[in-house]
Amino acid sequence: MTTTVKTNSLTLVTAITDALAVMLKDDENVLLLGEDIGKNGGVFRATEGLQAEFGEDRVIDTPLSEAGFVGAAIGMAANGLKPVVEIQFLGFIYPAYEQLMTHAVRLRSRTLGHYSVPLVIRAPYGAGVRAPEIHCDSTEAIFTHMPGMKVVCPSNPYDAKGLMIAAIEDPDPVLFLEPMRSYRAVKENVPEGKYSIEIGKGNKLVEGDDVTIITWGAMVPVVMNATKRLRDDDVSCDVIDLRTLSPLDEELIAESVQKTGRTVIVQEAHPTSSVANDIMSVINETCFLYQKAPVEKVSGFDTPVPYFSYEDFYLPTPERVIHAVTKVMNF
Amino acid sequence: MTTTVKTNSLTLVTAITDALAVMLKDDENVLLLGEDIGKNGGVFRATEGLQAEFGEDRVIDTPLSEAGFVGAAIGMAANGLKPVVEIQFLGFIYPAYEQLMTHAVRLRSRTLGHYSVPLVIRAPYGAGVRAPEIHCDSTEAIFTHMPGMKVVCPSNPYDAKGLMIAAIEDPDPVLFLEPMRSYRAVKENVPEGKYSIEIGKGNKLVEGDDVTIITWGAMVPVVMNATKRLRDDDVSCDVIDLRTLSPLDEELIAESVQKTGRTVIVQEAHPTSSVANDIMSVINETCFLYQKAPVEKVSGFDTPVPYFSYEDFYLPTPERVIHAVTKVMNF
Amino acid sequence: MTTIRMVEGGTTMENQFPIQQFLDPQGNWISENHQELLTEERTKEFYQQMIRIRTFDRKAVSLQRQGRIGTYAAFEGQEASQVGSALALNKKDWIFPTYRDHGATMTFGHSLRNVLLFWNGRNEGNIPPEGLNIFPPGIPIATQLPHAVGAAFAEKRKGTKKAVITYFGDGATSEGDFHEGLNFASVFSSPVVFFNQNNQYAISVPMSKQMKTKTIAQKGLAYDIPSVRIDGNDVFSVYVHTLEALERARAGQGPTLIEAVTWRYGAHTTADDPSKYRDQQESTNRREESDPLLRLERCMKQNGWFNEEWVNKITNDAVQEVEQAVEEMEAYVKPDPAMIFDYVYQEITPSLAKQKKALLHMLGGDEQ
Amino acid sequence: MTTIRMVEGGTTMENQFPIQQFLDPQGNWISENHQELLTEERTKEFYQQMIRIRTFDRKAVSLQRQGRIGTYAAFEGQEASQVGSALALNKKDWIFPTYRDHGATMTFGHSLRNVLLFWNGRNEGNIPPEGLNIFPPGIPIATQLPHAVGAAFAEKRKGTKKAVITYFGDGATSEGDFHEGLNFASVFSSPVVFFNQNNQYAISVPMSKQMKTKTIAQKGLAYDIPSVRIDGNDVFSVYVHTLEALERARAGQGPTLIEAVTWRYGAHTTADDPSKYRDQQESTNRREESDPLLRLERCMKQNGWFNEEWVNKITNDAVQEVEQAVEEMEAYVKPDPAMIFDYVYQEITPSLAKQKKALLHMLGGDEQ
Ligand SMILES: Cc1ncc(C[n+]2csc(CCOP(=O)(O)OP(=O)(O)O)c2C)c(N)n1
Ligand SMILES: Cc1ncc(C[n+]2csc(CCOP(=O)(O)OP(=O)(O)O)c2C)c(N)n1
Ligand SMILES: [Mg+2]
Ligand SMILES: [Mg+2]
Repeated sequence: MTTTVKTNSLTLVTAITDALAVMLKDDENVLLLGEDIGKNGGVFRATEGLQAEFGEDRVIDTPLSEAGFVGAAIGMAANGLKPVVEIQFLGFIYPAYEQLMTHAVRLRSRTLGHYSVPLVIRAPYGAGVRAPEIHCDSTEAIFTHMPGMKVVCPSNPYDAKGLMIAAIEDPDPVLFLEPMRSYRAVKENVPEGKYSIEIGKGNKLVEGDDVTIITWGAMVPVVMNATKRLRDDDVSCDVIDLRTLSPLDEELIAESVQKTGRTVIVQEAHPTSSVANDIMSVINETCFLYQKAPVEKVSGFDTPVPYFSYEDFYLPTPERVIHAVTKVMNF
Repeated sequence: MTTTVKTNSLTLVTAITDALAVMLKDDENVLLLGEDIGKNGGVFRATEGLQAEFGEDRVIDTPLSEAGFVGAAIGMAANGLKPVVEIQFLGFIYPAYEQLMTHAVRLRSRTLGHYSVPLVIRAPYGAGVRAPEIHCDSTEAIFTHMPGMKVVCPSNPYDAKGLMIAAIEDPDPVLFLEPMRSYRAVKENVPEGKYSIEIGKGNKLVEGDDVTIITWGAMVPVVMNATKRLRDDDVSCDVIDLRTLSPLDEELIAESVQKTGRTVIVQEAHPTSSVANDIMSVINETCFLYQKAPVEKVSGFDTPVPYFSYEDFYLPTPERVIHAVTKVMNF
Repeated sequence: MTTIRMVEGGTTMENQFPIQQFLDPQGNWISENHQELLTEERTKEFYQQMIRIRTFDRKAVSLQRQGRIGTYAAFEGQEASQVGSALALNKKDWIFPTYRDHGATMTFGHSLRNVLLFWNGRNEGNIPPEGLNIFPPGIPIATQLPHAVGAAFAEKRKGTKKAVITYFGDGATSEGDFHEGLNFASVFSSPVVFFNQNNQYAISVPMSKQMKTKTIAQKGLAYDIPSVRIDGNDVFSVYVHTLEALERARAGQGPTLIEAVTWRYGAHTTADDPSKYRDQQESTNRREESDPLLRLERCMKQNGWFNEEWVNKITNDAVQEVEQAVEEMEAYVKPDPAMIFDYVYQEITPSLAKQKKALLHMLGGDEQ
Repeated sequence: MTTIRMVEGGTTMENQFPIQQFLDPQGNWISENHQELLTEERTKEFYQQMIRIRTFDRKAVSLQRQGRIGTYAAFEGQEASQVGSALALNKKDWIFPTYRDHGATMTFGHSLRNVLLFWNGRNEGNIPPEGLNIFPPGIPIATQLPHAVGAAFAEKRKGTKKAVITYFGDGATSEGDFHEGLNFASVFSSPVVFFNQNNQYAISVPMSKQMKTKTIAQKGLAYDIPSVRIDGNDVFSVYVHTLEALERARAGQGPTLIEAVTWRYGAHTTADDPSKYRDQQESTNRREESDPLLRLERCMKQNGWFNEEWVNKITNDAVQEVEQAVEEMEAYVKPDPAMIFDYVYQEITPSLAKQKKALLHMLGGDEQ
């Protein structure tokens, strides 16, 4: 017997809206909180129409106070609700850093599981859309350094919906990073209704033998572009979309690097104390005898994300990826 | 002609008091801000006697608001003062994370140097003194991931004074981490008056050929203990006290690892997205062809720093260091 | 230039928020209201609870001195604030305390053993007795206020009549979380009571350096939150005003801010030396003048309810109960290293499992 | 149970903080105070500045539409608040603006070209003209308040008579930094003016969802900070009250909170669509009713000071000046990649130098 699943053609951002709608229907304890998410539907329209459909007590505009409403959401989560909080841009999450660092991620261990915090924090992030300063940060690493937090980042509409549903169903706090640059980059057919993608599992986008390229989020299209051009030079790349930054899919990374012996990591963040270095640590531990060349990092720089007239200099480009791959190939 | 420098026998914490006194005398624009630093002399007595000596307008008790007084200190620094702010424990700096991340470290680049923030943030940190929860965090990495910030951490009285004076004279924001556990661990003769230790330079504590051990702060004595015991087994260790966590002394690291080919990194922090991984990245880049074994990390865990009855399980021990050294030696 | 009138709070606020007192320090009932509350039974109930928690508090201080628990925060002097407010709660309500409010949580029903475990560096101590909603003590100042507001928001949404109380000090009012918590509660009219114990010091920092205002109650005006300033050493005033605030909450009238003016007689914590920043003679004087227990004794004597034997009995009962708790705390199973890994996530991650395995192996290797 | 009186701010606050107005929407002087200020010269100075910045504002919106600058935040409707307050400053004072306050900074003397550069993603635009103390616009809401307080603290410490003004919106009052900034300023009596432009929306969130209170001025009561609520579209009221607040600051009397009630006629930014959350007809009506420029025109007409030619002349001057600035902005040297590395620290670090070298090499490699 075959079942046909209806699909809709969605962008990454509309796939998120779809996931939120599915979960608002599915569980009456799910509620959305944030600035301008109600009537306005969010500054990126991620919650478009949801307040109209589910009401003002499910989709709630909060006062302009990230620490306050994240802290309140922690209390809600500990008391039976499942808040999904929108931070308007990741660069504005910092006032809530304490509530996340000292409470959201610790309440379970502080009480040996008596209380827990099933909380999702959504945040658009990254540069490349000519946004004003601070709106473009990609500081994933200050959250992967939070024991108790999970950090996910989809690169396409299908993953976005599946990961969002998994995040809302997760019993622990999840930071859900949304690459602004990819919000409307492509449309694809996304299944209707509920499905989820396991948090902690990466995705092999391309199979290849010469070099492993590890990336996620908005850097995926940059890497895919480079990969195509490299194929013409007969360099075959094994491309991994991590999808989850914490916990890392160490198996997938090790298996690939043990095969290729060469690695290029592509990320937008500042290189120091970044997720790229976590990946290197996994490779150091699992692939020492397989490595044919040092790992190459293609990354943003240890500078603030520059004002948008300079951001193209900051962001990794296919050229920089190709340059790095060539370097590991010719080592 | 020889000059004899008078010295005083000081602990790490009294060496800091001495440095603060020297700089308060040296520059009338230096002032101290924080909770309980006045009459009370700080909860660790780091500012003992300074308000009495320099007055209430130089050593200032602030309201209990980390974001507020760090933000105010940024305004003071941009307007000609040199504030040295005490955060009572590093675990209480999180409310000020935004002010540091979006302002202290960015004002210079935002204004191409027209405004700058010569600010020192002092914070006792680390576990091992049976303190209550949150008081024991060692989240250095969320600051090394801040472009524009410098992060230093002394392991002994002499370095503490020299680095503090360098930090106060630095034209940019410096996070000065003070390992609580080492505050009164040893006394040493420290020169009177003004001297400084260059920020960004590590210190070779022991010369050896077999294995490089890289550490800092409160982990230095743990490593020294292990090193002595290893010497009896004829393992000769090259021990580096980093002293500065950002920017890293890449030359010193590379030169040592190129010599030994084996590395053990010892830190108290959570391993994921930590400074240890930054060191691995330096080794990957500079020592690929020299490495005889994978780098070993002896670290805290990816768990919240546990309540103090559990903290001994969390903290690296000489045994764990020896175990790691043996592992790299026998690889 | 002639001055434009600018409305100024300032001096008028102490008059706008007079300290509400029912029982004066001599133990006389000085209010026309609630005379009916002044019964032998209730007075003795208050007194017994205060004896009980003071007994615990003093024992804990000496345990710390003997190195049998870690750093400890004593509440002596604040018993009326903690007992009066906790006894006003329903058993299904929520408490969000700080490190100094276990007098309230123990009155509410927390396990004395668990409170001692907490102070001995055991997170097991954060688990409340079956059916009681007691959050672990907020260590970072003021951070528990938004949690309380969120929990209250959730109760309102579920349509229950449960209310929430959160405790915090004078110093806590300077934190952003105080402001954001009160604003959120007022906007959503959440059923929460903000119970401030103004003991007039934040460690060494006196109220005069913490804020320019002479009252904390007036800070409610910034949010249109009804506020009241009360004598925090008058257990009747604390009880009545907390009851009323809770009724407002249950009736859907939203949050209330209570400023209970009190004093801690001892050190901030056992790690603190108050003589560095204040003359402890003042504490001694205040003790004679307005100790909350003395006040009730005077009241009971005046009403002929005071009974030496009874006092000895309840004191001994308290000592027994506390000793029992100390024994249980010290007999408690020793720390298991696995615990630090097993509650980070509901399900341990692969890399955490590896870290756990490595540590357990090391410990095994070193110990056996 | 009989109710204990709890002092409630609530409804009384609108009466405690009546909106101070000198010039009514019809252009009539309705106050007994400061009549002397109503001179042809001053009126025309106010008007000319408002024409100037509105010309800039409208030009910037159209530049954004043409893709010649990035997202832009228009201030149209708030000109009286920005011009009146900025003209009250001394040249040596400090301004801490937000992204919507370049009307104030340009009035104060900021370079129009630099303001355009800022909106075109060039941090070069943050450099103020020689001798002017203008901080870069605060992007994270309310974060500039503590900076302003610290700068004011420094001026007081240096013993100067310089004062500081900081601008912020209604939404900003919900952030912890607002609370902590005001508390710090009141405790240290810092010479700072907290100038709130209450345009009644934070993007799509109306004041009623942002706070329960009907005024922002009342929030000063929480800190004993003198506060006043004024008509932000009445440039005279703005000017006089800001002057007085600045005088209080210079006289060592500490901070003042000014709530200037106003309205933005357009979108939050060029990326915003206000029709999603409010009926723009209301903006149209308000424009006719209380546009700050119209009000001055009416006033000038009533006093026989209005002069078509003069209006045309100053309008053309403004257009010239703005066009000139646009040309300079567009002729500005193109972005140099080295810049992103050269100002992170006073002295570049070795690893940053490596990163810089690698990028420049890549770009060289790709471009030539
Ligand atoms: C965010 C934060 N900063 C600093 C501290 C250190 N600290 C612990 S208690 C305390 C004083 C609190 O005073 P108050 O709020 O009046 O409560 P009290 O201790 O008087 O009961 C301080 C500064 C902390 N716990 N959290
Ligand atoms: C900390 C922070 N959170 C969110 C934002 C996104 N944001 C930009 S402007 C704005 C509304 C600000 O409203 P208000 O303070 O009233 O100023 P206005 O824009 O009306 O002038 C928001 C939420 C931000 N810039 N900073
Ligand atoms: Mg107190
Ligand atoms: Mg507004």
